[in-house]
Amino acid sequence: MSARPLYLDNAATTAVDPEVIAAMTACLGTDGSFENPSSAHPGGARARQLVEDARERIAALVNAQPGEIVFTSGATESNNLAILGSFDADPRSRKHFVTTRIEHHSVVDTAHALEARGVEVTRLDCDAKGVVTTGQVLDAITDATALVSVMHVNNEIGVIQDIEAIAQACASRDVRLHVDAAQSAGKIPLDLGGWGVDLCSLTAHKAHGPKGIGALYVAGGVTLAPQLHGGEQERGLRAGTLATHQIVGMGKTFELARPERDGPRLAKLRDRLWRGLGEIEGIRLNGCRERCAPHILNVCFAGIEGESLRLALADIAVSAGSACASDDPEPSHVLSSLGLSDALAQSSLRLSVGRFTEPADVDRAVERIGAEVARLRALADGAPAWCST
Amino acid sequence: MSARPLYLDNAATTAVDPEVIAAMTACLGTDGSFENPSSAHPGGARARQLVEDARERIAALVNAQPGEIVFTSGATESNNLAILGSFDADPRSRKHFVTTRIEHHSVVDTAHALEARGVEVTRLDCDAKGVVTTGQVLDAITDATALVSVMHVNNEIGVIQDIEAIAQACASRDVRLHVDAAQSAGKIPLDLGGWGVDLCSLTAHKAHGPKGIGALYVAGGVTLAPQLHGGEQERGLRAGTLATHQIVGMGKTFELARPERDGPRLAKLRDRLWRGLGEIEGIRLNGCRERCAPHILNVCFAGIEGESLRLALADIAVSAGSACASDDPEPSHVLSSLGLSDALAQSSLRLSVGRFTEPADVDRAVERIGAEVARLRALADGAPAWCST
Amino acid sequence: MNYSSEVLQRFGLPQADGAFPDETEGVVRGEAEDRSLGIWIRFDVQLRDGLIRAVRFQLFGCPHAIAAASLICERLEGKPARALAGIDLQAVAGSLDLPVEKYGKLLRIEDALLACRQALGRSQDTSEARKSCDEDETKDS
Amino acid sequence: MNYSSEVLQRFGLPQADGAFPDETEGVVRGEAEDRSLGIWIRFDVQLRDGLIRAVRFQLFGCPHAIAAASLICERLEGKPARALAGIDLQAVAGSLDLPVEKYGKLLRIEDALLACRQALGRSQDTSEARKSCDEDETKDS
Ligand SMILES: Cc1ncc(COP(=O)(O)O)c(C=O)c1O
Ligand SMILES: Cc1ncc(COP(=O)(O)O)c(C=O)c1O
Repeated sequence: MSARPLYLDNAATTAVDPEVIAAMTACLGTDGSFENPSSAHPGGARARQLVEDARERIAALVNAQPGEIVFTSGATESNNLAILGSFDADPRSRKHFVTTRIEHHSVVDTAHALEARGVEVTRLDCDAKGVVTTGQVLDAITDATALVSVMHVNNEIGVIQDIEAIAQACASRDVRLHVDAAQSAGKIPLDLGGWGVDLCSLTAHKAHGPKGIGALYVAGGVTLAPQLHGGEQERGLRAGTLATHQIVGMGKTFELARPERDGPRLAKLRDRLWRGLGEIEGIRLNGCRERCAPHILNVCFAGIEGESLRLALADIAVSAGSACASDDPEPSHVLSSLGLSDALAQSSLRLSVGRFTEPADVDRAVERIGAEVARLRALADGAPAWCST
Repeated sequence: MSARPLYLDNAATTAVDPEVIAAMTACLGTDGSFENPSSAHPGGARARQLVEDARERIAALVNAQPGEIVFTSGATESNNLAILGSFDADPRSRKHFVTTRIEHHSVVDTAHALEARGVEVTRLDCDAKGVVTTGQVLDAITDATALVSVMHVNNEIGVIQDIEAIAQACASRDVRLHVDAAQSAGKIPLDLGGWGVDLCSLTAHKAHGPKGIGALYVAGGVTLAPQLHGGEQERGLRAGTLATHQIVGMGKTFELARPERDGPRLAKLRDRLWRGLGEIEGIRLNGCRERCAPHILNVCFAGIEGESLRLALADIAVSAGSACASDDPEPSHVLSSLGLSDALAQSSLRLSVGRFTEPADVDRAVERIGAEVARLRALADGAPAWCST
Repeated sequence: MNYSSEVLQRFGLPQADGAFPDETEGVVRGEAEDRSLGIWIRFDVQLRDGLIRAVRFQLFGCPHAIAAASLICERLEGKPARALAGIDLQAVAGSLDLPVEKYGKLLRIEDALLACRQALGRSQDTSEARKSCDEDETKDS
Repeated sequence: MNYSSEVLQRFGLPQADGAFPDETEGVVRGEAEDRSLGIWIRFDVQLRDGLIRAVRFQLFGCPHAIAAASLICERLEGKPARALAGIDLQAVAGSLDLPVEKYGKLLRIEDALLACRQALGRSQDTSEARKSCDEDETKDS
């Protein structure tokens, strides 16, 4: 049995692809394109060209125009820019925001920031499987609605929202739609142009690219107020020296990503995982089997105390809730939205596969999880019913 | 003669040190510390440890506590966070900001953003050499002043402001001081703790580290309102997945930097450059010979049209004004503040040396510049006086 | 959450987990639970000649609780029965380096031991027993 | 700023830069300047038998202006003197792919050529000369 550590936390972040590392490294040293892409000299122009090439590749993967891609430091910043930037730029100063209860913290907390500025926020509930319907979105929109923000793939349970239909609904009411696609890009085809999405947050590090680089898709004609001031980079929408190696890394990441090929491969691994874990008694799937991103599996081990479950499996890299909240003993807001009790939410694990996950890794994980679950179940044998609910 | 391109634009950005590249690369691939530093599993903890090690090294170089370092995407973001975050968090809601006319665009534009929010901004003039005095700062402070922001080393002319004295002045009036030290860190000793600076912006890419990573020094007890929402990273001051490789790169950069050793070496190169260029007739230094950062030399070639000067020297990487504004034909606001005419500002070049600049590079640059200046001077021989003023 | 090596060791390999088969001679059983704290615990204590011969525990709860139960079982073996009412919780918390927010669970573990004591059905006055147990513990630690 | 290869080539190696020594026979000189546009230009035109034998220019200005002056010098050589008043600015701008914001400088360059023409001190009517020059240019381009 290999000593390779078991990494099943690809929804938290991924290892960078060797081709991406090579492309990044070529932008760093004295013999590489280290120059400032804003510099007028030939070295600057070369770096600028690399940046523009990357922009093209990213645009190509999501069916956008290169001019619609604005580089940021990640999806967190993209979400902030999209949401705050939309309200700051709204010509009619509308003050209503529609979003869901299962968004990533960077949307959740930005919504709080909006409230502090006097914006009213409507948070749509999801059903027990994590799905939000177009009807809910339509019902929530009022004359005061400036923006709707719905994530594509949920980072904890992997549920996929029907963005195409939601975009149509928003368009029918002339309301702008922002989509957080941090988890989906590279794994599920994105047709931003075709769907009519207005704003879409992307990040590299969930798709075997580097951390600290992301992009915001800003559809042609959509105006935004910059949130970071200084410098004319990114058409004035995002100041700061362009990090060539990061951008080139993201470009390579999106160039290498093939949702039509990678998605099915990941889904096979995830299904193998679910088949193996399914043998464990009392296990339940959190989310929606039919509308789940290919890389995410969120399962609940009823009757096993959450903290013990996590410590028992500490040698396998998995997440309880999302990584961002890992230091936080609060139960996940997403699992709570599905209707899980705090205890069941705590007894849930997110397992997520990636490009470097092998079937053998999945099998080892199933074995280890099975063994620890059996051990902790035995220890709690005879416990009252509330321990499993 | 070597074919190595002449790079004298280290104030725009620098090539990354090979040791830094190695440290960064070790955080990227499957065999490295690629995990999310927020993850609870051992891989996450290892990445977190690397982040904390980097924080310690950065703190050590600027005489700060590790807990006073907040990672950002660069000095642009640090400047925004320091300034907007101070006003948003000011308990007395004071509405007066004091800064100078020669700040970087990321401070200049943030000041404009403050004005749009009803904050009054006082912009201090510098003298003909680029110096702002403590007396000016004291005179500008009123009861409504929430923040003073003065850069340490100017990115165009290299002039060093007396931050220690300015910090004392601000402290005596109980006003918070922010310092943009993007250009000085690593080249000039920074004693943030000793000087009593409240907030200080740092970046890695001006000191042979990667672009897209910076930090804000937030002195103990100084409260700030976060500008990027979502996630509890960086004590809630800056959300977003921590980019381990970038942070580790910055840590290594600051570990390798030795201002006491590097500063004098750079100054020697700069002096060699000035000695060489000084032979050219009609050349003038922009800024202050006595109070200039070791790596920057800004010179004016009177009688040579700026655009032709730049094109003639296009094979040498130098800057006209600052890189960020290179696409912008406007004369530099910094040179204008020194009292230069638009024409003389346009006829000025910034040359900046770095760790990888060799004396031979300087000599070749002097030769090339001398030849082109002579050629363009000959072409303009007989031109009226206004062409030189 | 950080765990002391004492906790990690006992959580990974508890010393006395399980239960005695239902008809084992001389075994008393005691339980306690607290839903709000997320803990349920059951001790099986085997006595012979007034001494605790062996203790087994079953538990639903966090790693600290598992480690504490395991440590307590170890400490009880060979002690007189009255030791069931005299566990020095401070000492347990100290040995395991438990965070304060976990102390509530220790009290529930103590409750389960007291339930065992009660199950013993002795006529002695419990407070008197506790007093002499305390003396034992002091010598012990 | 982007430069066409035509501009880059002539800026890097102008074909007719300089001036004729002060007493050179048959040389007329013409100047123009515009401070607001940042251009000063001087042409030395050497004539022999009514034909332009050689032209030299001196210039303070941008690369486009330098390239334009150089190109104009090339085009003038061998032409009759009246060509000084008949430069097709559109053709020059087209050959060099000049951005529109530089057209103003072309007019100042034309002014300097006209000054040379004036300096020639001929009695012909300038408008007539320009007319015939225009015909020349049309054939030429
Ligand atoms: C759905 C979702 N949105 C946003 C983010 C934030 O992205 P980043 O880490 O690039 O800031 C993440 C992951 O962290 C995510 O999963
Ligand atoms: C003085 C100064 N401040 C701020 C910045 C911005 O730093 P960054 O490129 O890290 O955003 C720069 C350089 O670009 C600078 O020179």
